[in-house]
Amino acid sequence: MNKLTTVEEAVSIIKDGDTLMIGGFYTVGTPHDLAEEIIRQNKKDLTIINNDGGNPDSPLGRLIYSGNVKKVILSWCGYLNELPDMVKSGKIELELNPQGTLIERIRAGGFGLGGVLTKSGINTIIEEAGYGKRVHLNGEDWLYHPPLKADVTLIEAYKADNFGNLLFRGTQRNFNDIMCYAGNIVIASVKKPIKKKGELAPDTIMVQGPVVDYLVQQEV
Amino acid sequence: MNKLTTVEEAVSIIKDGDTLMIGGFYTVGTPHDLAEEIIRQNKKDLTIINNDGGNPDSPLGRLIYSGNVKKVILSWCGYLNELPDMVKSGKIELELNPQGTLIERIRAGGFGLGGVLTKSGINTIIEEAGYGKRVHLNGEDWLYHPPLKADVTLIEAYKADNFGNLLFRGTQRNFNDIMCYAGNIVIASVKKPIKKKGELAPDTIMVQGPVVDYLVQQEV
Amino acid sequence: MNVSEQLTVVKTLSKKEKIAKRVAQMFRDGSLVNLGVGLPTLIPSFIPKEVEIWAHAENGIVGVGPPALKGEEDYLYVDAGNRFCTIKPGGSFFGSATSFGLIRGGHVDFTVLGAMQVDEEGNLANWMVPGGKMAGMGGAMDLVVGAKKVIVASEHCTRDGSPKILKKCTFPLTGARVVDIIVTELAYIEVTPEGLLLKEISADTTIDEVISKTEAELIIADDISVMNV
Amino acid sequence: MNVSEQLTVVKTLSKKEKIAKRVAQMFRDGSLVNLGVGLPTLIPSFIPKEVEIWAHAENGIVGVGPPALKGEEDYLYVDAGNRFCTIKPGGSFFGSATSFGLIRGGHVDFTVLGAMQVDEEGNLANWMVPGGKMAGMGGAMDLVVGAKKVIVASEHCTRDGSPKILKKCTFPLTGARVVDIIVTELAYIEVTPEGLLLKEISADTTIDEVISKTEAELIIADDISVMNV
Repeated sequence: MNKLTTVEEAVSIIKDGDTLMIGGFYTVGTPHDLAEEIIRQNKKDLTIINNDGGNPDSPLGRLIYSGNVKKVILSWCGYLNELPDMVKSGKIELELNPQGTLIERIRAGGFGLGGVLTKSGINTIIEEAGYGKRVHLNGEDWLYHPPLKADVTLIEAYKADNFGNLLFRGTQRNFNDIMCYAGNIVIASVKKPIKKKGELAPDTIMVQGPVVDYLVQQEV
Repeated sequence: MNKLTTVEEAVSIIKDGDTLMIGGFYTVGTPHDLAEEIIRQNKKDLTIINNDGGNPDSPLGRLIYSGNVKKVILSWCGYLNELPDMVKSGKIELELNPQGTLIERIRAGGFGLGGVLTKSGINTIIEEAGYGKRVHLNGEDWLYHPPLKADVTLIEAYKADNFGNLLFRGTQRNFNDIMCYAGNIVIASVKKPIKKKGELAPDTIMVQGPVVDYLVQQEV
Repeated sequence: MNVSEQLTVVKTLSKKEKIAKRVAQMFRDGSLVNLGVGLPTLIPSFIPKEVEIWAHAENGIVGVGPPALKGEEDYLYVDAGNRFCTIKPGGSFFGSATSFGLIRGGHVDFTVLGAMQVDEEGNLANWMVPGGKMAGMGGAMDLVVGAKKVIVASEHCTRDGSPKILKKCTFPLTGARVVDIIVTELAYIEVTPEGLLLKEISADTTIDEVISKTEAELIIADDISVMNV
Repeated sequence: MNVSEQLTVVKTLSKKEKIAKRVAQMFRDGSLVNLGVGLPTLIPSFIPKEVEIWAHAENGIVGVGPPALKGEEDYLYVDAGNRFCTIKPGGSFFGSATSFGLIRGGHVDFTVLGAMQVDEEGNLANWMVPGGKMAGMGGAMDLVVGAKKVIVASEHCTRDGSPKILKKCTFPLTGARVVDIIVTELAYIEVTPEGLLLKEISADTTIDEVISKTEAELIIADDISVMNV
């Protein structure tokens, strides 16, 4: 079971029409190498789930601007100035979720739960726009949101071993750990030289090896 | 803000009638010193949430047998041979939850979610006994379970700093990290000498200091 | 510092600094606080020395420290406002699921946000102008339903002088019935079940001026006092 | 080892060991496997050398290693069966929320459990006898709905010789329509939408004997073969 591969091979697994979860908050923790390669390989009709879409200069932002993305699910897109116009002209569909709802929908998808029950967005445009469905449970009103899953998850990690165990550093973790559970295929772009199985302390591991399918070593 | 206290003072915070979450799987990760002190201080009419209730020789098991516990919520009680008879004779109430449902109900309570939607226990006695409520959401049937909260959470940690940051080791973590979020007051019994703020690496912390109210140093 | 020096310092505070200074007085030692972008970032410098607060960042920090010094930026230490930051001793990093768990679960003691509009019911609109540029709500909708106390820290009126504190918000809401306290350069107002309770006014205004600059009905507190800023 | 020695080894396998050996053949290199208490704990010793599996323990381990040696027990390394265990290189520890996330989310490739009763629809009863002692379901209800493949590994009949593979379970269910494969010392049976498909029988039995010891209707596979145990 060799999980180590190249950026080219890892990204070649993505099919046109796939739903991708791409990690990162602003550009921290985003696998820039993988996003750049998705542009290069000209993958089409993608749906992308990410917190904020990066910025127009980042590979993820350029991918969203490329015309090859049919839908984005984000919590914020303040750096992507052209996105609202692209939405208006029908070039792309934008779904905005409260950030806490977005991460929890991804967790529900990855952890086999039926969805999220939250107060976030209740009695707001989120509910009016039909993104959440009001349910009455345990004596209270909640907004229900269905789980999110992806065909492929692409994230950045700081350390890894060749079994796929992952560690993050600082604010690199953000959506990255949870997204690993919600992708049918998981690709991690690893910053530091990838270690051998057993070289990471078992209590410190943030994503368990069996969940990760492919590892790409960033240039070191 | 001094969170360090004694076993006696920490446990004195518990009131008769309180709902307690007590960490641990079998007896690993259970704060034995705190459970023993609850017996000694003769706290009454308690509701206890734990995975398995320990065993008849452990402080938690003896607390459950003591007559001072009116209800236990567990996933398994195979070591507590007298518990079924106590239930039959009305001395104690027992609610059994699938283990994955139990931990997720605690997480929902601690993280402000409206409850849990799971397939676990669907079409079984769990549903027939009314523990879960069947709901139809996103085209599928799920069992809904309401969140669980506690007046006081009592857990064991391996390392801590005096701000309340906690680390666990091996299988000590089990329910302990998540239970910290679901208790109004959180007491941690710490194995290793408690460190100063800043001495634990910020990426390795498993429960954040602000969540923990009291720290008790185990004998070292 | 003698009294006249102190007076000078106070006089040089901008509107925003006044608001920040008043909000800073609400925190207790050990408070976990989420500070929004803009005005709320001015608050930390006004926190009394004997009070240690813990700043929470949505992207996964408890204990956000001061901005990183030029040349000492760590590319993986970035706060929720996209600034290179540091972390305080005792701080911790974690993922978004835990971060919003802390928020939704009521573990964040205070969240301080700006407002486009706020109203008598405690409704808050701070993320979207109808027909305006769509930027998204980020974590604001979670913060306003989850934090123990929701503080709106905002100038009393819009740039063109019209009221921000309204009878009823007209912009899309961030949250319904969520605001606890409104702090402006003129007033400290509590949202109560009976309506907006004016508890303090700044030294350089009058109750009448505050009323005239507020569309919402104000209840004047019996013990109304002067804001200590 | 020559053929006659091999034969001797095979002949000395107990019923339970036969079942364990057959189940062990189903795992692939890298499989994440949850092994229940009792019979399933015999499986690891039958896994081919070229296949490395990762044992999952509900209380928070991926990569459970062999039992701890006498005198080398670590009081915080305990598996889901309450045995002092070790952890393999590459293994990891985590909390119950992640552990059951792995289970419910379909990340566990195989779960192997015993059965009191199993039936034509793939219903499984393995946690409670009506009127019997109440011990609780532990993690079994999550495992049977979450794991990719649910394997029942059980002796074909109860101790008193009555069938365990029934038309309809009478004991309280662990899960409804959850079982994929049933392995006994006599047979390898797949649960299909059409019913129970008998695919293999052991060398020392006959189809008729299997049918006679099974209450449920069995569909005999066209390519029925002998279990390699």
